[in-house]
Amino acid sequence: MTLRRHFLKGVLGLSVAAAMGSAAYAQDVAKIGLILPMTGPFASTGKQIDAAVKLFLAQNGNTFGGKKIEIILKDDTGNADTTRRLAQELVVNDRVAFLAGFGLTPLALAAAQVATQAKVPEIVMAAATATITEASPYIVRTSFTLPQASEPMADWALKNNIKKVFTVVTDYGPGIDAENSFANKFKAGGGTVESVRVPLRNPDFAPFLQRAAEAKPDALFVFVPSGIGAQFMKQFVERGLDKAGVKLIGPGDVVDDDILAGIGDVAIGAITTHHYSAAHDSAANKAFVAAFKAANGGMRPNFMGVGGYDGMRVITEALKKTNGNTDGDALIAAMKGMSFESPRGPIQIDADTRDIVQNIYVRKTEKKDGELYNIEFTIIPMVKDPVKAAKK
Amino acid sequence: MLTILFDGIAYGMVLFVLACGLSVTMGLMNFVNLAHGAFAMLGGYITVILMQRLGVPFLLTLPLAFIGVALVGVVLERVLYRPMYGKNHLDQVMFTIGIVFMAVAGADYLMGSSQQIIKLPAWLQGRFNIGGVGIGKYRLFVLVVCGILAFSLQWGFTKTRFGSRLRASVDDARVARGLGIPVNRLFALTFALGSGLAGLGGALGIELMGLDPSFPLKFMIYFLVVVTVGGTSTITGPFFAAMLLGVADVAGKYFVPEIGAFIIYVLMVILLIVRPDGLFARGRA
Amino acid sequence: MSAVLQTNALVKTFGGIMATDRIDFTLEKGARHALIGPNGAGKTTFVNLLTGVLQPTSGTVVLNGEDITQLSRESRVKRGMARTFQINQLFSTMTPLAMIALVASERLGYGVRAFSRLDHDRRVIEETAAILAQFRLEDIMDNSIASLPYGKQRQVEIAAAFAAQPSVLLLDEPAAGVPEAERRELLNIVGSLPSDVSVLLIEHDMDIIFRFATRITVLVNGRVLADGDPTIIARDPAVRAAYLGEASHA
Amino acid sequence: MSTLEDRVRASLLASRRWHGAEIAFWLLALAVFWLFPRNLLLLNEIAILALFALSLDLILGFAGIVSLGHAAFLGLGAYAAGLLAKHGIGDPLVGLAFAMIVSGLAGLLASPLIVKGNDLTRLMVTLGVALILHEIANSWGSLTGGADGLQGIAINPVLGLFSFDLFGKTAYLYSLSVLFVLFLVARRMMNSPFGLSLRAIRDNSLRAAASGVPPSQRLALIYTIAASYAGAAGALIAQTSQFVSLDVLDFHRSADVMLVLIIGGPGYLYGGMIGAIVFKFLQDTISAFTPQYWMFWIGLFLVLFVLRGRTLIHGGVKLIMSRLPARVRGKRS
Repeated sequence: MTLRRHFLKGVLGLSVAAAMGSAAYAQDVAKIGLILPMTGPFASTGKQIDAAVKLFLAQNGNTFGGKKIEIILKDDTGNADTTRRLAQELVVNDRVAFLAGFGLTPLALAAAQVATQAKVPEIVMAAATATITEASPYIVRTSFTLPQASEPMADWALKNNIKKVFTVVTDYGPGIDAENSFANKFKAGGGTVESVRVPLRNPDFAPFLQRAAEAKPDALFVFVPSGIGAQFMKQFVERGLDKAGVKLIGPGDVVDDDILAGIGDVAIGAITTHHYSAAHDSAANKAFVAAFKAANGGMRPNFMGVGGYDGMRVITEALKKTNGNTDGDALIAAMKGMSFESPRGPIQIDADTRDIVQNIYVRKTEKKDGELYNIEFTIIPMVKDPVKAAKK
Repeated sequence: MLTILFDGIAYGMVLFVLACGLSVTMGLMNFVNLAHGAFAMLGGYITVILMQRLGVPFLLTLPLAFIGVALVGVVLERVLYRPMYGKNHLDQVMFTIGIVFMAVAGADYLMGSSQQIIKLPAWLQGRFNIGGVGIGKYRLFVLVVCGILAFSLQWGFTKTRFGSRLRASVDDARVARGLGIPVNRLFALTFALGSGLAGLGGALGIELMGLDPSFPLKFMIYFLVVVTVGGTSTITGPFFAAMLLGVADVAGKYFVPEIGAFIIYVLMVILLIVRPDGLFARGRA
Repeated sequence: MSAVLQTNALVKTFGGIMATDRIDFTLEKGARHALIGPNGAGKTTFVNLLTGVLQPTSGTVVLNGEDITQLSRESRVKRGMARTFQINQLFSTMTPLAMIALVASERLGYGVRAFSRLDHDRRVIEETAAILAQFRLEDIMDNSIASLPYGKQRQVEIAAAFAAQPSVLLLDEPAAGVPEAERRELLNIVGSLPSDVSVLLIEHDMDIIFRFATRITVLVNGRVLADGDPTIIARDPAVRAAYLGEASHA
Repeated sequence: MSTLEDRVRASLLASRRWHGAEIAFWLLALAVFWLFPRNLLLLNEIAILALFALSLDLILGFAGIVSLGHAAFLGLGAYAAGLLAKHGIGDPLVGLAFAMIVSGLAGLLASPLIVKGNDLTRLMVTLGVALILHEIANSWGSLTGGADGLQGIAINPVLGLFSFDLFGKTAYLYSLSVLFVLFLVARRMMNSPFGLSLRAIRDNSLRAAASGVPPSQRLALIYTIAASYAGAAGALIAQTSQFVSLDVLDFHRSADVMLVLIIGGPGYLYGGMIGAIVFKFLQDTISAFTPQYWMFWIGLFLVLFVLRGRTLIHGGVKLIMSRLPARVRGKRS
C-alpha cells in the first residue's frame, strides 16, 4: 500500500511539473472562455449573448492593451456539471484569461470554485440570483439581480394605489429571489401579498392563474424565465384577468424584448421594472440596437444581449487598464469601480461587491410604430443589489 | 372550482388526442415509440409555419397539420420503423430516443429554440361566464373538437370493419395474420392515423402546452403515463386515463401548488403498482 | 406403496370456464404414471397447478404429506418436485454444464452466495459431473445450448430437472417434436430414470405410454374420466370412445 | 469419474479466468493518465459514466431489468455524498460508502416495484420514481439547494494525501480506482452461483423458477446492489466536481446511460465501459465543432447504430472476446 502511495505521489508530482513547463506560450493573446447554453431550453440566452459578443468585437476590433482577444465558445446545454468541466478545461488546457457567459444561476455557481482556485475572473453576463457574486471573489456581474429589479416594483405599486398583490414566480433561485424581495418590501409598505410558485418545467399555467383570479388582487406580480413569458401572458388574458382590472407587474423578464413581438397585443399595459429596454432612449442604445439587428437578421437585442455586450466592455477595459496583464487579481482590481455609459444607461461595477449598479426603469408595454416596446417612464437611478446592501 | 374541472378536462382531452395513436401502435405492434412526441411537435410547427409565414387561418391549419404529419408518419413507418418491429424493446427505446434527439436538434436548427406563439382568431379568445363559472372559449373549442374525435374513434374502433380487424390484430397479431388480415397494411394505416392525431394534438396544444424544440422530451412522460395507465387494447382506457391525468394535474396544481408537479408521477407509480397491466386493461388469462 | 403427490378436489376456473374440475389425483411412490387426454382436456393446466405456475381456485396439492398449495414455484422445487415443459424452456445463452451447475447450486442453497466460486465447490462439481455422465452430455457440455439439436435440448432439460434431485418428476410431452433419429436415445433416458423417483408423464404418443406407464389417468374436459392399470384403461369403452379411438387414427 | 469432474472444474474455472484483453484494457485505462494529460477531466467523466453504466449492466445485462430511471440512484448518491461533505465530513471514502448505503437502501425499497411486472411497467415505474426524486430535490431547496445546486461542498484529500486539483489528476485516478475495485467485485459476483442464477432469470424466468431459483429475491438483491453502484457513481460526481446540481437526477442521465450500455453491449461487464468511451468521445468531438447541434448527430448515430452499425462495433468487441468461454461472453437478452 505505501509503495503504491509513493508511486502515485511521484506520478502526480511529475505530471504537474510537466504541465507547468508548457505554460509560457502565446504571450500576446488573451483568451476568453465563453460558456453559454447554446442548446436546450435556455438556448435563446446563449444566442443573444453570443451575438452581442461578436458584435462588440466587430465594432471595437480585437486588440486591447496589447492583447489579441480570442473567444472560445462552449455549449454547456444548460447543464451545471458540464459548465464546471468546461470551465476547468478552459482554464487548464486553453489557459483562458477570462471565463464569461453563464446563462443561469446554477451554471454560474458551478464555475465559481474553478474561478477561485485558478484566480481567473468570471464575468457573469446573464444569471441573476443575488448571491452569485458572493460565491467567489473573482466573479463580476454585468447583467442584473432580481432583487435589484423587483424591489422598485414594490415601491411603484405602493405609490400607485395597489394594495393587494398576488405573486406568481417560477420555483427556482431567481424566482424565489424576486418573490422575496418584492413581497418583503411591499408588506413593509403596508400591502398584502399572496404567493404561489410554479414549477420550472410546467406546461400549463391555468391552475395557478385560476388561484390568482379567485384571490381578486389589484395586481399580479410575475416572474418567469425569459421564453415562457408568452404563454403566461396569453393565459393571463384568456382567463380574463386583464378585464377584471388586475394589473400585470413584475421584473421585465416576462416581457423580454426578444419575444415581445410574439406575445402580441396581450402584453400591452404590463408594468415592469427592469434595467434594459430596447426602446431605451439614448444615442448609445439606438446605435447598439441598429447594429445588433443588422448583424442578426433583425433579431432585437434583449437584456441578455446587453449583458453580454457590456461584459465584453468590462473585460476589454480591464485589459487596457492593466496594459495587457492577465493576472486575475490585477484584472479584478481594474474592474472594481469601473463605470461607463452602456446602451442601457450608466452602469458601474460596485467596488465592494463586484456586482452591477445601474438605473432601474419603470416601463409600460405599448405599441410604437406598429411594434411592441417597453417604454420607460420613470427612472430609479443607480440601484445597488438590495440583498447585499442590506447585509452591510 | 368547476372552472378547474373544466380546464382539467380540456387539458386531458388534448393529452388523449396526443397519446391515443401511441397507445394503438404500442398495442398493435408491441412497439415502444418514444418518438411519438416528435410527431406532435411537427404538427405544432406546421401550424405555426402556416399561420406565421403563409397567413393561413388557424382552423384550416388543423386538418393540414393532421394530414402533413400523417404523411410523414407513413413514410417514416415504411423506411425507418418497420425494420424495428422484430427487435427487442431496448433497441426500440434507443432507436426512438435517437429520433427524438434528431427531431429536437432539427427543430432547434430550423425554427429556433424559443417558444412558438400563434395568434388565435378573435372568436376563440377570451371566455364565457356561465353562472360564475369561467369557461375559456379556446378550451371549450378544444374540448368539443377532441370530444368529437374521441367519440368517432371509439365508434370507428368498435363498429367498423377496420376497427374490428384492428382489435383482432391488437389482441393477437399472429392469429390475425392467420385469418388473412393484412396486419402490416393495417398497421401502416393505424400508424399514419396515430401520427396524424398526434400532429393535430400538437397543433391544438400550442396554446395550452406551448411549443418549443424540447416538446418531445417534456411531454414524452405524459404520453407514456396515459398509455401505461390506460392500457393498449381499447380507446376508452387511454381516454379515461388522459382525463384522470389532466384533471389530477390541474387540480393538484390548483389545490396544493407546492407539490403540484408530483401528483401525476405519484399517481402513475401507484396505479402501476395496483394495476400493473393498466387501469382499464381487459383482464387476460 | 404410498402416495408422494396428491390433489384433493382441485379446481381452476378461467372466467366462467372450468379448466380443471375437482380433480382428485394420487401419484404413488416410484410410479410411472401417465396422464392422457385430448387437446384442451386440462393436462397442462393441471401440471401448472401442481408446480405453482397457476394458483388453484379451490382444492389442495399435497407433496410428501405437506400441503404445498400456497407455496411458490421455487419452494416446490426445493421440496422435491421438478418438471419439464411442453415447449423447451432452457437457458439459451448457457452451456449444458452451466445449466446443470446452476440447478445443483440452487439445490444446495448456494444461490445467494455472491462471492463464492463455483469451481471451488466440490459438491456442485460432483453433482454436475454425475448428472452430465448419467444423461450422456459429457461431449456437448461446453457447447451453447442454443446450438444443440432439438433432441439434445430435450435431453438437457430432463437432465436439468433431474439435477434438482426430485422425488416427483413431471415430464410434459418429453418426446414431442423430437425427430425419429434422436428419439431412441431420449426414450432410453426416460426409461432409465431411477426407480425411487416418481414420474408423471403427459403424453399423446400411445407407444410411449404403453411402453412406460404402470398406471394411466385419463383427463377429459377437466375431469378424471378413468384411472387405473394400462390394460384396464385400454379396454375401457368410455375412454376408447372419448379418446383412444380418435388418437389411434392420428 | 474423476476425470469428468476435473473437466467440469476446468470449464467452470475457465469461465472466470482473466483474459489477456481484459488486463490490457485496464493497463490502458491507467496509461491514458500519462498519454492524455490534457483530457483528464473528460477521462474522469468517462470513468464515472462507465461505473454508472456498469451499474445498469448489473440489472439490465445480467438480470434483464430495463430501467428508464436509473438516474434516481445516481442522483441520490451524489446528494448523499455532497450533503455529507457539506456538513463537515469531507473524507471522500467515507462519503463514497455513505452514498452507496443510501442508494442501496433506496434500491431495496424500490425493488418490490420492479421485480414484478413486464418491461413496459418497469420502464414506467423507474421513470416515475426518478421523476419523483427529481421533484423532491427541486422542491426541498433548504436541503438540496433546489435548482441552484448544492453549494459549499469541501472534499478532503483522498487518503489524506491527494487533494483534488484543477487538472483532474487526482479525480481521474480516484474515479478509476473506484471503478476498478467495484468492477472486480461485480466480476466476482457475476461468476458466482448468485450471478449464474441472475443469468438464469434473464434467459428464462419460467425455467429459472422451475429450477429452484426464487426470481423476486434475486432480482431484489441485484437491484439493491446496482443501486448502490449507481450511488457510488453519483458520489464520484459530487466529489470530483465538488458540486451537485439537479441535473444528476435528470431524465437525460437515465437515457444516456441506457444508450451507453447498449452501444457497448450489455451482459459482459465491459459494455458500459466501452460504451462510455464511445459516447463521451462522440459527444466531445461532435460538440467541439458544432456546439449547437451535437444532439442531432448523437441521435443520428443512435438510429444508424440500431439499424445497421451494431454489428460494426460489436463485431470488433466480439473479435476480442471471442476467445473467452461462452459463459462469460453471455449474449444479449
